[in-house]
Amino acid sequence: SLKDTASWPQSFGFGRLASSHDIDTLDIDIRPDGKGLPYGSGTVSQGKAIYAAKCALCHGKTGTEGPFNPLVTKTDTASSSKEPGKEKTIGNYWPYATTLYDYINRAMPFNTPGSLTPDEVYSLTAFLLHANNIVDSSAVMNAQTLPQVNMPARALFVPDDRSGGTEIK
Amino acid sequence: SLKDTASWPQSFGFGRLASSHDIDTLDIDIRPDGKGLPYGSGTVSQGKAIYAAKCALCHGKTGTEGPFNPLVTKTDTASSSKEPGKEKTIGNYWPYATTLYDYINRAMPFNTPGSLTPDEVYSLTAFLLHANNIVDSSAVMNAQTLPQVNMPARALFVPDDRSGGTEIK
Amino acid sequence: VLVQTSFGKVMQRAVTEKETATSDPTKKLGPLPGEVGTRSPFEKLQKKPSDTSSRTPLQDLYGTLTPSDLHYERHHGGVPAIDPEKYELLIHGMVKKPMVFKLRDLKQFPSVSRIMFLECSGNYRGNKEELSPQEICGLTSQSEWTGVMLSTLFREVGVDPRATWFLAEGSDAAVMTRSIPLQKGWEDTMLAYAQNGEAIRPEQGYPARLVLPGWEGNTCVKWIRRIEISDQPFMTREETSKYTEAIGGGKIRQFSFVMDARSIITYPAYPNPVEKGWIELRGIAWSGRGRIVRVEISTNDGRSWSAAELQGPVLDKAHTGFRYLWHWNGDETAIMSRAVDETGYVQPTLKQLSDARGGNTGGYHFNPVTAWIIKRDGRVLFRPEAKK
Amino acid sequence: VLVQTSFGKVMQRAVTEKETATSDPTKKLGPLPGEVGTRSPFEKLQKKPSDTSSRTPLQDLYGTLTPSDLHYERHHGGVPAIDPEKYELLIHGMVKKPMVFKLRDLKQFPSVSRIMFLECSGNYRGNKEELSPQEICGLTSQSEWTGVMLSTLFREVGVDPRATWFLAEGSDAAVMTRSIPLQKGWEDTMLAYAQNGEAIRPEQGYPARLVLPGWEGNTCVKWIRRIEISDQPFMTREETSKYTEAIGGGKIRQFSFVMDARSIITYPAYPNPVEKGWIELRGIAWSGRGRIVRVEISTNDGRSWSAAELQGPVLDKAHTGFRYLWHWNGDETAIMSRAVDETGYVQPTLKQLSDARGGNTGGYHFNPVTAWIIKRDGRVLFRPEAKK
Ligand code: HEC
Ligand code: HEC
Ligand SMILES: [Ca+2]
Ligand SMILES: [Ca+2]
Ligand SMILES: [Ca+2]
Ligand SMILES: [Ca+2]
Ligand SMILES: [Ca+2]
Ligand SMILES: [Ca+2]
Ligand SMILES: [Co+2]
Ligand SMILES: [Co+2]
Repeated sequence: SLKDTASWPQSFGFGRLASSHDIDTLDIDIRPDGKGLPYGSGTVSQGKAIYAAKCALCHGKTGTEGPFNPLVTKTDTASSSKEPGKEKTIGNYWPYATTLYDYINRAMPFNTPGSLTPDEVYSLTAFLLHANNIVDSSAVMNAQTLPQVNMPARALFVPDDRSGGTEIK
Repeated sequence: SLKDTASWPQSFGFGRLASSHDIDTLDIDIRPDGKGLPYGSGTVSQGKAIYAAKCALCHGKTGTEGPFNPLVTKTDTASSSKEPGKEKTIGNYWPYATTLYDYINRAMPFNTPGSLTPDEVYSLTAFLLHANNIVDSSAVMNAQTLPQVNMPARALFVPDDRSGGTEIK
Repeated sequence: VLVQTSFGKVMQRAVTEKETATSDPTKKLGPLPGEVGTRSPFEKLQKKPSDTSSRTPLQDLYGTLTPSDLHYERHHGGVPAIDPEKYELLIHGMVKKPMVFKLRDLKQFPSVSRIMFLECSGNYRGNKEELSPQEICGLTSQSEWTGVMLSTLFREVGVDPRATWFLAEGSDAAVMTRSIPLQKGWEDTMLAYAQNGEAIRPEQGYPARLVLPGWEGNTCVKWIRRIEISDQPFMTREETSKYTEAIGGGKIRQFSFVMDARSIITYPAYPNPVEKGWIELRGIAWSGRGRIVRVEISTNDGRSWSAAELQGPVLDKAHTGFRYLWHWNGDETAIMSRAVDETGYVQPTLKQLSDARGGNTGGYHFNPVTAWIIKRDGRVLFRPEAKK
Repeated sequence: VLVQTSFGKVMQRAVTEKETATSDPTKKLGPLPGEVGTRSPFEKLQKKPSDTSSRTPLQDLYGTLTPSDLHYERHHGGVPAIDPEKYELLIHGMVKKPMVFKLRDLKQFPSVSRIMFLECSGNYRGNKEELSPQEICGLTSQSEWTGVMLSTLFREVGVDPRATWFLAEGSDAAVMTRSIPLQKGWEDTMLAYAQNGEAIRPEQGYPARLVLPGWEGNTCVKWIRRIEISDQPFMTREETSKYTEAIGGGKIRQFSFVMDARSIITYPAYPNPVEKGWIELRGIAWSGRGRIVRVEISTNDGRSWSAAELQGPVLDKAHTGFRYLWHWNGDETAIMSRAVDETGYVQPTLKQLSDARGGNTGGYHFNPVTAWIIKRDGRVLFRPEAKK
C-alpha cells in the first residue's frame, strides 16, 4: 500500500452506515449464479413484441441488421468458435446468460435506460436467447431458469496469463 | 547545464542572421552609461506642458496626487533615505536617471505606450527630474546630459547577499 | 476588455478615440488580469470525437501532461451531470460495516496524489497511411490524480478476509460495471476526486472515479456510485462481450487488465512534414507494469537501434517523454521507437503480436511498434503493417 | 446535445417525447464524446483579480499542479495578443551571430520539460483575519514547462565569453525588461513555449517566455521578443523602482532573485470551517534554492513541531505537497507549517524577517510562517502577526 497506516485510528468516522434501503435501491447487479435476479418472468413471444417496439430501431428487425451492435448470430453457433471475434454476438461470444439480464436492465434501451420492468427484461432475455438458438421457443426465463442456461461461448474464455518479461502474448 | 551537448553539431542552423534593421527596430533600451539614448533633447518647461496633457490624468497635477504611482517626492530628498520604501518616487528611490527615459519611452502613457517622440521623452524626463529637485528649471536633457545626472537614491542600493542556509536576511 | 474597477474606469477615460489600431502588441494595452485564463485563439486543439470516443491530440502536445479538457473520452452512456452535494458512494457486500460516503467524506480521508497515464485497451488504429498519433493511439492521456486510496476505504468498512473480487459501478446512463480483483484494490487503486489540481472534469468521472495504475481504462470506473465486495467476479457485459480478445486456438482472453509497454514518436508524425537537417525525434513511452527503462529508436527502418534520452523524473506507470537527435539527409526512410519496461518487456512488432495471438490483430491490448515513413519531400506517413 | 453524425441522428429519432425528466443520471443518456472537455458547472474556480494581478485559488486546489487557466497573473501592460506566425525572438549584443528565431525555429531545437513553480516576489498579504491562502500567497502556481534551454540558444549565437548579463524584453504594452546574470542563462534558464502539455496560455506569455527555475516571477519575462547580451545590467525600472526591498539601515536590496523557502497549509484554511475529529492537514511547500527536505507542523501554536509527510516525487524547485494527520479535540488552537530546504534554510516567522530587515515588513520576498487560528466553532482564521 502507498500509505503508512501505523498512526491511523481504527476508524476515521467519516461517512455513515448504509441502511438496507440504501443498498436495495442500488444493488441491481446479477451474478452468474443468479444472485440478484428479481421476482418475475418472461417468455420468448412476449420478448419478441417488446423487442419490436423498443429495440429493433437500433439493433435491426431480427437483431442482425443494426445500425448498432448485432445481437444475433448469423452463422450457426458451432462454427463460431473457429474464429471468435469475427462476429461478437450473444450466440457465439457471451459466456453467461445472466449478463444479458444484467446489461439490458442497467443500460438498455440506450436512450431510455433503466425504464424496463423485470418481466420485460426476462422476456427480452428469453427472446434474444432463442433468436441465438440457445433456448427453444417455449422457454420461460425467471430467477431459477436463467442461471441454468448454458452459453456456447463459455468454454472459450481463458484468464489472462500475460505477466511482463520477454514473452509476447 | 541540463543537456549533454557532446553529440550536438556546432550549429543546428535553425533561425536566421539578424540584420541591422532587425536590431535597430527593437533595440530601444537605455543603459546607465547612456548607451542607447537617441538624438534629440527636451527642457523642463516643454516637459511640463506635455505632462499636463498626457500624464496628469493618471499621476496627478503635480505628480503626487495619483490615482496611479506618485512620481514626485513630497518630502525633501535628504530625509527620504531615513526610511526608503515609505514613499517610492523618482526623487528618493530611483538610482539611475536613464531608467526614467527608458521606462517612459517604452511604457508610458500606460494606455498609449510607444507613442512619444524622443524630444517628448527627454522633456518629460527633464520635467520629472526637476519636480523631484534633482535638476534645476533650466536643465536640458539629451544623450550627453542625462547620464550625468546624479540620483539621490543611488547610494542606497546594495546587491542581494542571501544565499540560503540558516541565516535569515 | 477592461475590468469594472476604478482602475478600469480611469483607463477607459484615458483611452482616446485615436487609440492606435496597430498590430504591434507593444503599442496596445492588453486585457488586465482576469478571473479565469484563456487559450490562445491561434491554438486549435481538438479531440476529434467519434461516436464512441474522443482522442487526445498527441501530436500537438508537449511534455507529458494532458490538458484536462483534452483528456481522451470513452464512455458507454454519455457524460452524466452529477450534483456533487447529492453524490454518494455505497460500499457493501462482504464487509463488516456497509457504508455510504458523501463527496466531502471522501475528501476528508488521508489523500494521495500521483501522476499516471490512463489508456483504453482498445487503443489502436492502423488501416491507412494518413493517420496521426491521435488517430493511431490517442486513447491515452496523463494527469496528476488526487484522491483517497481504496485501501483506506476498505479499512474503514472492514473488508471480509475471504473476499476476492469487487464490483465497481458507475452512475452514468450505462450504469457501467467492472469486476476487479480485490488485491488491486488493496494494492494501489485510488478513488480519485481531483485531476491536474482541480476537481475531476465531467468527462473523466466527476465527482469521483477509480484509477487503477497501469490497468485498462475501462476498469477505472467513472462517476462511481457503488462498490460491492464479493468472492467471485460478476461477469458483467464489459468484461465478457467487450474488453476481451481472441488470442488464437479459438480462445478468448478475459480479465486482461494490465496495459503492456508502448511508445510512439509524436514528432515527426503525420500530418506534419519535416525539413532536411537536424530533427529532434520526440515521443512518449509508458507501461502498465512499472517504469520505462529504455526507449530505442531506429531511423533506418529497424536495421539498427539506439537509446533515446528519457525525460526525468521517470515515474512508475506514467507517460515518459523521450527524445533522440537525428540528422536527416533527405533520403526516404522509416523511423520507429520501441519501449522497454522494468520487467524486461520489449514493445513488439505487429507481426510478433499477431503471431502470438493466432493471427488476430483486432481487439484489445494491441500495442505494436509504430513506424513513420519519411518521404523525400518531407511528408511523414504512417506505415500500416502486414500481419505476417 | 447529441453529435451530428448518423449515430447522433438515430439517437435523436429514438428519444421520444416522454423522455424521463429525472434527476437520476443513470436514467438519462448524457452528452457523447466531445471536441474539448468542460469544467463541471458546480465548480466555481476564480482567480479573484485585482487591478494588477490575479491569484491562484490555492485553498480550492488538490495535488501540486495548477490548472493553466488558474495560473496566477501579474503583468505590467495587460496581456498582448500575439500571432504565433509573426512572432520572432531577437538575440543580439555581445554575440558572434545576432540571430532571429521564429517560433517554429525555437521548437526545433533540443527540448526539455520540467515541473516547476513560479512565484511573484510580491507574494504576501497579511492585514486581516479574513484572508484565504489565495489572498495571502496566491501569486504562485506550478506547471510542467517545456521549451529549449537558453544555453542551447546561447551556443547557437555564440555568446562572447566576456559577457556577464543579458536583458530580457517582452512584447507586451510595457515592453517589460529585466537584466539577468548571464550565468543563470547558461545554467538552467528555459525559453518555454509550452505549459502543462499545450502551448503557453496568453496570460502566461504566449507564445514564448523565460522560466528561471526558483527565481522571482518578474525575471521570467513573458511574451519575450528580445535578448541582448551585455557586460553590465541595464538598470530597468522593474529592477530599480520595483522588485527591490528596503532591508534596514537605509539600504535597498537589489537583484534579489531567488525565492526563499515557503509553505502554507491550504486545508484547513479560511474560509472553510472544520469539524472536530480527524483532520488531514494539507498544504504545499517550495523553495527557489532546491528541494524541500522537510515540512514541520505545529498544531499547538508553535510549542512543538512534527514532520509532515511529503508527497513524492519531491522535485527540485517545485511545489511539494505535504500532509499531516491530526485529531482536533475542539479547543481553540493555532496550526502552522514551516518549510526547510536542502540548503538548511528554515522558513522564518514574520518577526524574524522583520528583525532581519530593520523593521521592514513590506515589499518583496516576504515568506513568513502562516498561522491559522481554529476557533471552537470550527471557523478557521488567518492570524495577522505583529512585527515585534
Ligand atoms: C437508441 C438506440 C438503441 C436502442 C433503442 C436499444 N439499443 Fe441496445 N445498444 C445500443 C448501443 C449504441 C449499444 C452499444 C453500447 C456500448 O457499446 O456501450 C447497444 C448494446 C446492446 C447490447 C450489447 C451488445 C454487445 O455486443 O455487447 C444488448 C444486449 C442490447 N443493446 C440490447 C438491447 C435491447 C434488448 C433493447 C431494447 C429493450 C435495446 N438494446 C435498445 C443502442 C440501442
Ligand atoms: C492611463 C493612465 C496613465 C497615464 C496616462 C500615464 N501613466 Fe504613468 N503609470 C500608470 C500606471 C498604472 C503605472 C504603474 C505601471 C506598473 O506598475 O506596471 C505608471 C507608472 C509610471 C512611472 C513609474 C512609476 C514607478 O513608481 O515606478 C512613471 C515614471 C510614469 N508612469 C510616467 C508617466 C508619464 C511621463 C506619463 C505621460 C507621458 C504617464 N506616466 C502617463 C498610468 C498612467
Ligand atoms: Ca461525519
Ligand atoms: Ca449485488
Ligand atoms: Ca512474465
Ligand atoms: Ca531554417
Ligand atoms: Ca541595447
Ligand atoms: Ca548562506
Ligand atoms: Co483487457
Ligand atoms: Co527580488
